[in-house]
Amino acid sequence: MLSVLANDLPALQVVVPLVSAPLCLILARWPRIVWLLCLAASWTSLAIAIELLDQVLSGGTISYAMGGWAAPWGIEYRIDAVNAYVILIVTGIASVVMPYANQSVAKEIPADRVPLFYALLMLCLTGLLGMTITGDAFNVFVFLEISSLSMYGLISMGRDRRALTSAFQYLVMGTIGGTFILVGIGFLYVVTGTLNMADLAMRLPEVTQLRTLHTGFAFLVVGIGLKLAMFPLHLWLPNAYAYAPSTATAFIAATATKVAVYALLRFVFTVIGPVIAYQDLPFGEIAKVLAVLGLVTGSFVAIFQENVKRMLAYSSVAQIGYILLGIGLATVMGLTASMLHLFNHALIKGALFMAVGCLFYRTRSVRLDDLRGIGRKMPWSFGAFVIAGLSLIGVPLTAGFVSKWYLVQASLEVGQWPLAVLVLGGSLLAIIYIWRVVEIAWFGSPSTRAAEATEAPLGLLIPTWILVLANLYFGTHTGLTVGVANLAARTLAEGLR
Amino acid sequence: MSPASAMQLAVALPVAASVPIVLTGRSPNLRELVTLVTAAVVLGLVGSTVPDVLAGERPELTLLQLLPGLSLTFRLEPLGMIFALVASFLWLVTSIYSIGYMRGHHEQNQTRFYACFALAIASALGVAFAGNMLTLFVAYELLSLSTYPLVTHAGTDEAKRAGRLYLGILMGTSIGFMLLAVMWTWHITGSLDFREGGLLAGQIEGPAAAALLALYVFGIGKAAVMPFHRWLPAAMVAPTPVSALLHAVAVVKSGVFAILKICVYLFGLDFLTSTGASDWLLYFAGATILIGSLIAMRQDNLKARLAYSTISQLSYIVAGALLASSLATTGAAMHIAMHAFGKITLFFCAGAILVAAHKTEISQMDGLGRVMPLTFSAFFIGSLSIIGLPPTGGTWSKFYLALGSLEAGQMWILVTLMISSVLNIAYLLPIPIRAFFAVSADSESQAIKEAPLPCLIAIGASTAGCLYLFFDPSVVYELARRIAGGG
Amino acid sequence: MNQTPDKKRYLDDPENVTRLWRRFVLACALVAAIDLLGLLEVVYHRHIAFFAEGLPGFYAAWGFIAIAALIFLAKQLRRLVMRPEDYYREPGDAD
Amino acid sequence: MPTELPPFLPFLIGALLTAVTRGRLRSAVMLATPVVGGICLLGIDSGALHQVQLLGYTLTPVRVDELSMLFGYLFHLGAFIAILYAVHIKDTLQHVVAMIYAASALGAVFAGDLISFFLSWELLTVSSVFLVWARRTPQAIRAGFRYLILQIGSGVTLLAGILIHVHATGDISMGHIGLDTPGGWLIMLALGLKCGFPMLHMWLTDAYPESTPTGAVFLCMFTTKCAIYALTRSFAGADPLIYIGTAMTFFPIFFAVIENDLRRVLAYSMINQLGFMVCGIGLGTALALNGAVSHAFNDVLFKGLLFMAMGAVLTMTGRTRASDLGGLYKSMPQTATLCIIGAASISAIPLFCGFVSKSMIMQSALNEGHMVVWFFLLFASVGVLEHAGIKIPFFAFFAHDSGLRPPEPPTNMRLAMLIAAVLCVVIGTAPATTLYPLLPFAAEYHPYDATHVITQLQLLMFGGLAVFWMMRTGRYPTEERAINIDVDWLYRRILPSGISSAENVLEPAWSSLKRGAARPLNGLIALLFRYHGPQGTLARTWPIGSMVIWVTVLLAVFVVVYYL
Repeated sequence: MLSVLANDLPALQVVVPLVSAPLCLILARWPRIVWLLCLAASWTSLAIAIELLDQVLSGGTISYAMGGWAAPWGIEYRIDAVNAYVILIVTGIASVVMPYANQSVAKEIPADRVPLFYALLMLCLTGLLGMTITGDAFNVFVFLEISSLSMYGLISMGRDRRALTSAFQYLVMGTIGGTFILVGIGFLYVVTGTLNMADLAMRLPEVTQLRTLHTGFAFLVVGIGLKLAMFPLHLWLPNAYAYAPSTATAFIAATATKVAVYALLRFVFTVIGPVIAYQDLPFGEIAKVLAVLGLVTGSFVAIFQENVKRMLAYSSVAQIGYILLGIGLATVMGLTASMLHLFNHALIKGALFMAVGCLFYRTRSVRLDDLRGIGRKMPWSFGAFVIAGLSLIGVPLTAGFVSKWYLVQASLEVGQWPLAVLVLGGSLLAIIYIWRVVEIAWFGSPSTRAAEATEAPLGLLIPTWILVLANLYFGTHTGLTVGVANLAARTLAEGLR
Repeated sequence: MSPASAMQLAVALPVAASVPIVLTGRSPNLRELVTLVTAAVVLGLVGSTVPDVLAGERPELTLLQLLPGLSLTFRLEPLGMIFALVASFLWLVTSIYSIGYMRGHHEQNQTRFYACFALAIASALGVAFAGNMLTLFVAYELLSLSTYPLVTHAGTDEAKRAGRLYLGILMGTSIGFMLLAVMWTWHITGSLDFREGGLLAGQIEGPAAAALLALYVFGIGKAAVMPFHRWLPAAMVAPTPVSALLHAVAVVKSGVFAILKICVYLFGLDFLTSTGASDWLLYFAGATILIGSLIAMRQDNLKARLAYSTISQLSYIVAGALLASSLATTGAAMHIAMHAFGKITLFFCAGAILVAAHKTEISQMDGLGRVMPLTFSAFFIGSLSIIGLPPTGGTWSKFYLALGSLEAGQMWILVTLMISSVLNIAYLLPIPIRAFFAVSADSESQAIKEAPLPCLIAIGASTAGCLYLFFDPSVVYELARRIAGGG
Repeated sequence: MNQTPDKKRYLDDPENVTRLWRRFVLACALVAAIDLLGLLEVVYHRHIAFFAEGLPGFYAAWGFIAIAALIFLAKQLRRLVMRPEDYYREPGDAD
Repeated sequence: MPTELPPFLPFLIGALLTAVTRGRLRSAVMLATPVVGGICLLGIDSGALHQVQLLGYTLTPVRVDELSMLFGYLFHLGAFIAILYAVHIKDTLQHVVAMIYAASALGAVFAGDLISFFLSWELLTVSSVFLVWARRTPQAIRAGFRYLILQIGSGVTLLAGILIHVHATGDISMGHIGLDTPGGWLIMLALGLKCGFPMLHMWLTDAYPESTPTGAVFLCMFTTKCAIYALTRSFAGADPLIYIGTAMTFFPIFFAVIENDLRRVLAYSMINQLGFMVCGIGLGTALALNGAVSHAFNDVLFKGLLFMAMGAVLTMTGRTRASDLGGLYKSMPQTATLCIIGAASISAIPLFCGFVSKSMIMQSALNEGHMVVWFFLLFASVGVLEHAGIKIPFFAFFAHDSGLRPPEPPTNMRLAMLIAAVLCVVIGTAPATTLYPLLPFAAEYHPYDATHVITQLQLLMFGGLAVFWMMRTGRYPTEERAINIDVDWLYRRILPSGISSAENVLEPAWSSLKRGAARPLNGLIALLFRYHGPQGTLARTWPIGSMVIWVTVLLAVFVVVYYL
């Protein structure tokens, strides 16, 4: 049985969560079973992802013809080091968020909507995994829409009334993004007549209608940029993160933008090719400028935020700046840094949002004012926040340090030391906004909400701390992350040489 | 036990001990017993490695591979040996002192205090044992973080502000400058190992070397070279044992220790001399020595005065490192030990005065010497050591630093050191002398008694250390001599 | 110091002091006169290192003039350096 | 019994015992210390007795030769007298530091290398300052600090000099150094500060009069004599010393004439006497050097005696101002007599000890052809008579009757003074059998020939004549309750006012600088806040329309850039 399934792992990767989504609705009367089902699905996905990565590392790229139709006619699932790695991130986060979801969701979402929430979560996972795993450009759009639509739903379930408007904003913007992507893919199809990525990559160099191609690329970049919250297209993000339910925020923040970054990398490096993107077109320069702007702006805005979740959201904008910076550098080292930060930032933000979720679980607020003095009431939740915060700052022995290290090395390698200074400067700004919270939460005299709070339940703490410990683990044991990130970077950068 | 495993255990033990310290928090006696036993064992472990290091062994231990080609490594060499010895010995002494102080002063959160203290010492030992720049950096940052709760111990607004400044400057400089320098070094050489003769020697141009060295010197905020010194006086809001051990020994010394290590093992003394990369930085160190003393004179708060004195004294060591001569290095390394003993004595006394007489301002201490003769005698001897007068250990380190400045041809550093000695007298000695000889303004001082016994024991031990190091500086000297390749 | 009124001393009488003073002047004159004997190489041989020493009454004159000059100059010095006793005095100083 | 006991050790042990004993036992211990030490010293071997390996150097803490032996004897003798003089007081601190002080003086004169010498030198400072502080008046505390800082200034200068010397020559032995190197100059400067070179002398006249009555006796015996010893050993024959020494004999006498505090008069007198010795060292011949060291020897006795006499007056009356004293001979005849013996000795009256040593120096100046120097020395000699020979005993014990009738001081004080006085006379009358055999350099000298005695008598008697004549005719300056400013004015008056005016300038400058820096900084933060704060442009929630506009703008930018 298993050996049979083993050949269909790429398909199962998507199918397992996909199937579990409707099951959630079917089993809606037994919320506990729904949760267990999702838990099982996400853990299965993780197992599959690990197995796939293992196969890729040992056997090279896997090509899987969906439904038996060979590429370029059928839809091809194509797995190399890059997306195997991203899949691992997404499923890994999902597997940690899912146990967390149980109590958090029960508290934050009306009981009748819980199964729906899980269904949407599963769909979202499906979409993200599909986007990552597929080797077909149009398929990317399809899965993107699946994930986006489910995300709108997830966000709108937030208790805050602003969640609805946020979801609506995101809906509009996401749709524009999706449309742009579709338009971009359309342009590519026009000039090549194919939608299979590998095929596209082969045919593009022969393309003569460069204008069309360039315009298509512009649409693609802007479209994907919207999804990954590239500055100044990040405007939907803070509210969406801030008002979504804790579980949703943790999951989306740790995964959605990462997958979007993956899509960007895939289109830039594999489909369009770095020669066109970086040499014919100034993609690298634009990416660097936007990265720097995002880095600086995001950090400064985060410093002044009064809402912790919004603060972390703006911090995400800044962190995406780091990732984009590595891509903009267009060297193996830079890409390694970006890939690393993809992984590490997922760990960091996941842990931070989950820790904030723990605080929210007891205080029903994420306003700094209400969190005054909470540190002494909920030491474990708050401890998680502090350690994850240190990782965000980039303190050694945490995951954040590793990615910063590579990013600075990459900047120095190309002789752009101002960028190196900027990266470290970003860390300093991170100290400010993280420590602002620490000080208020630790030293402030407890607010009325904090005074009544007790430590969060283990059901929330354990998953949170798993991510926190992962931050420490991957900060000290970098063999896996750096190795795979480097491999992925080299895979992507083949065209660079 | 092999030196390598002794080293590992010496770091691991205080970390491990923080758990039973927290668990036994309900029973202060038990908690403090754990602290004392741990401190004694750690001292034993560190001490046991001295003969090996003197015999030329350099025990090495790789803890884990952090990045490809870059690991967390411990490597024990003479300089680290000095620092580790001083830190572990004074931890034991301070632990005894803390018992008297914390109880006598009825401090809150004592369990947190002892636990963080253990972690801080582990980090300091990590700094001492660091076998490469990354390990040093990691331990350095951990030290900043583990001492933050100690600095903000009181939890008042002032403590909060101090903590902000403390962490802001230390983390800010270390991430903004030092980390950049570390990465730059790695970029140039592909390694961060401390290497005899200097890792960077010959691999970097003169002006770039000067810039890199500046990043290191200013990046190491713990060395308190002006203008990055403000955190130190601010951190004086911490309870006195913290000020004593951390801001006379562990924290500040790990800063100057790091600068010494960088000068000796990253740049190499010969390389520094030949490029002149450190010359202009010497002016900062020299200015810090003098300005620190001048500001100290104007402080009426005893701990603030000691803090500025520390700033000034730290730059002795920084200057010793930057002079880049083997004699100056010897002097600088010796000064780590000598200043530690002297300054910790002074802080102990400051704490004893606070506990026994509830006085913090120097102007209120007239006549106190008659009711607290032991404390003020110790203060006097500690002051002599800071000034560098016989019969205290400070004499020797000042001697070698001065000799080193001649060897390096920087006569003005010699002059600076000499002027500073005189300034030291002007701001340190009036305290015990007025306490002994001036007439007290208020009459209530008759009711004051000496500080609690544990405090006095600790004060006695550190004072004895100051004196002992004058008559037998051989261990410190022999170790210090070996740093710059003296055998 | 409570003392019983003390007895009259020899020096308390100014006349005695004047008498002593006259005797002292006489003694001085006698000592100076020895120079004459020295000149005549009676009593002792006067060895001199340079000419001034050989002048009769040189040492006597030098002694007298030196002191007179010293005291005169010192009085002039007072104008320059003399200050009231509390010149350096700081608040809180006892007498 | 040959012994290798380091000469300073008995005193250190004595200090320890003094600290732990009380009462009669302590008195016995204290008095026994110099006796035991002296006996041990009598049998000590010559040469480098002890060598210690320290910090890569071979130190010779004890090196015995004739020069150090002379000072060794002297210090034991002086210490015994001073201890006897002080033994009645009940201040443990004073006793202990006095012992340590003597020990460090012995350490200095027996040190065979520069490092040991430096260590003793610093210890000398640290221990001696307590004898000032022990007076426990605010003035004494402050004077003690000024003393300490200048002495440490000497110490660090010495250290710098030693380091430069050692660095240049590689030789740490304590021998002839000379003025060929900058190190030599610095060392001489350091020694010069301790023996009161002009312009560096102010600590002496500042601190000694503020010290305790007994402390001054110790102080006048050791510190300056150590410096004389070191100059003799290391700078014999250095020309500048001749002129420095002459100046030292010359200028203090003017201050001494007008000074009101009698112990300060003695301090000025001390500089004057030291000047003779420094001059002798500068002359550098065997005779001159013998003169210098023997004068140092005698100075300990007669200056000690004078300080003891004034200390006795201070102890019994609580005052030392000439204007407050007078007529004390009526109730303190013994003290007055002993004081007069000291005054006679310092004035170099024949048959008193000053006569047999000072004239060696004068004679050497003549022999070496330094006529001008000789004239100045002669002038200064008469000056000594005026302020030390006449002024001290006259104003304290005679002059106008102050009405004070204090009793004689305690027996031990009188005994100590008596010993010193007897020694002054014995050495003065029989130098050839007492002092001269101890002298380290080979030179024959006979002070008692007729010319010398007669000329000296003429000189002194006519000097005295002038003094009494001026007193009788009202030309003598009156005793005024006033002080005289000296070089210390620079740092007691000019420096503080300079600092406070500098503060007045710098403080506002600094705070306006801070304000100036704070304004742009606050402005920057405000600017950041305006755009990045929660309600700032970059942070507030935008209407969807605006977001879409941004998307369009960015797309346009991309497309335009790609087209270019």
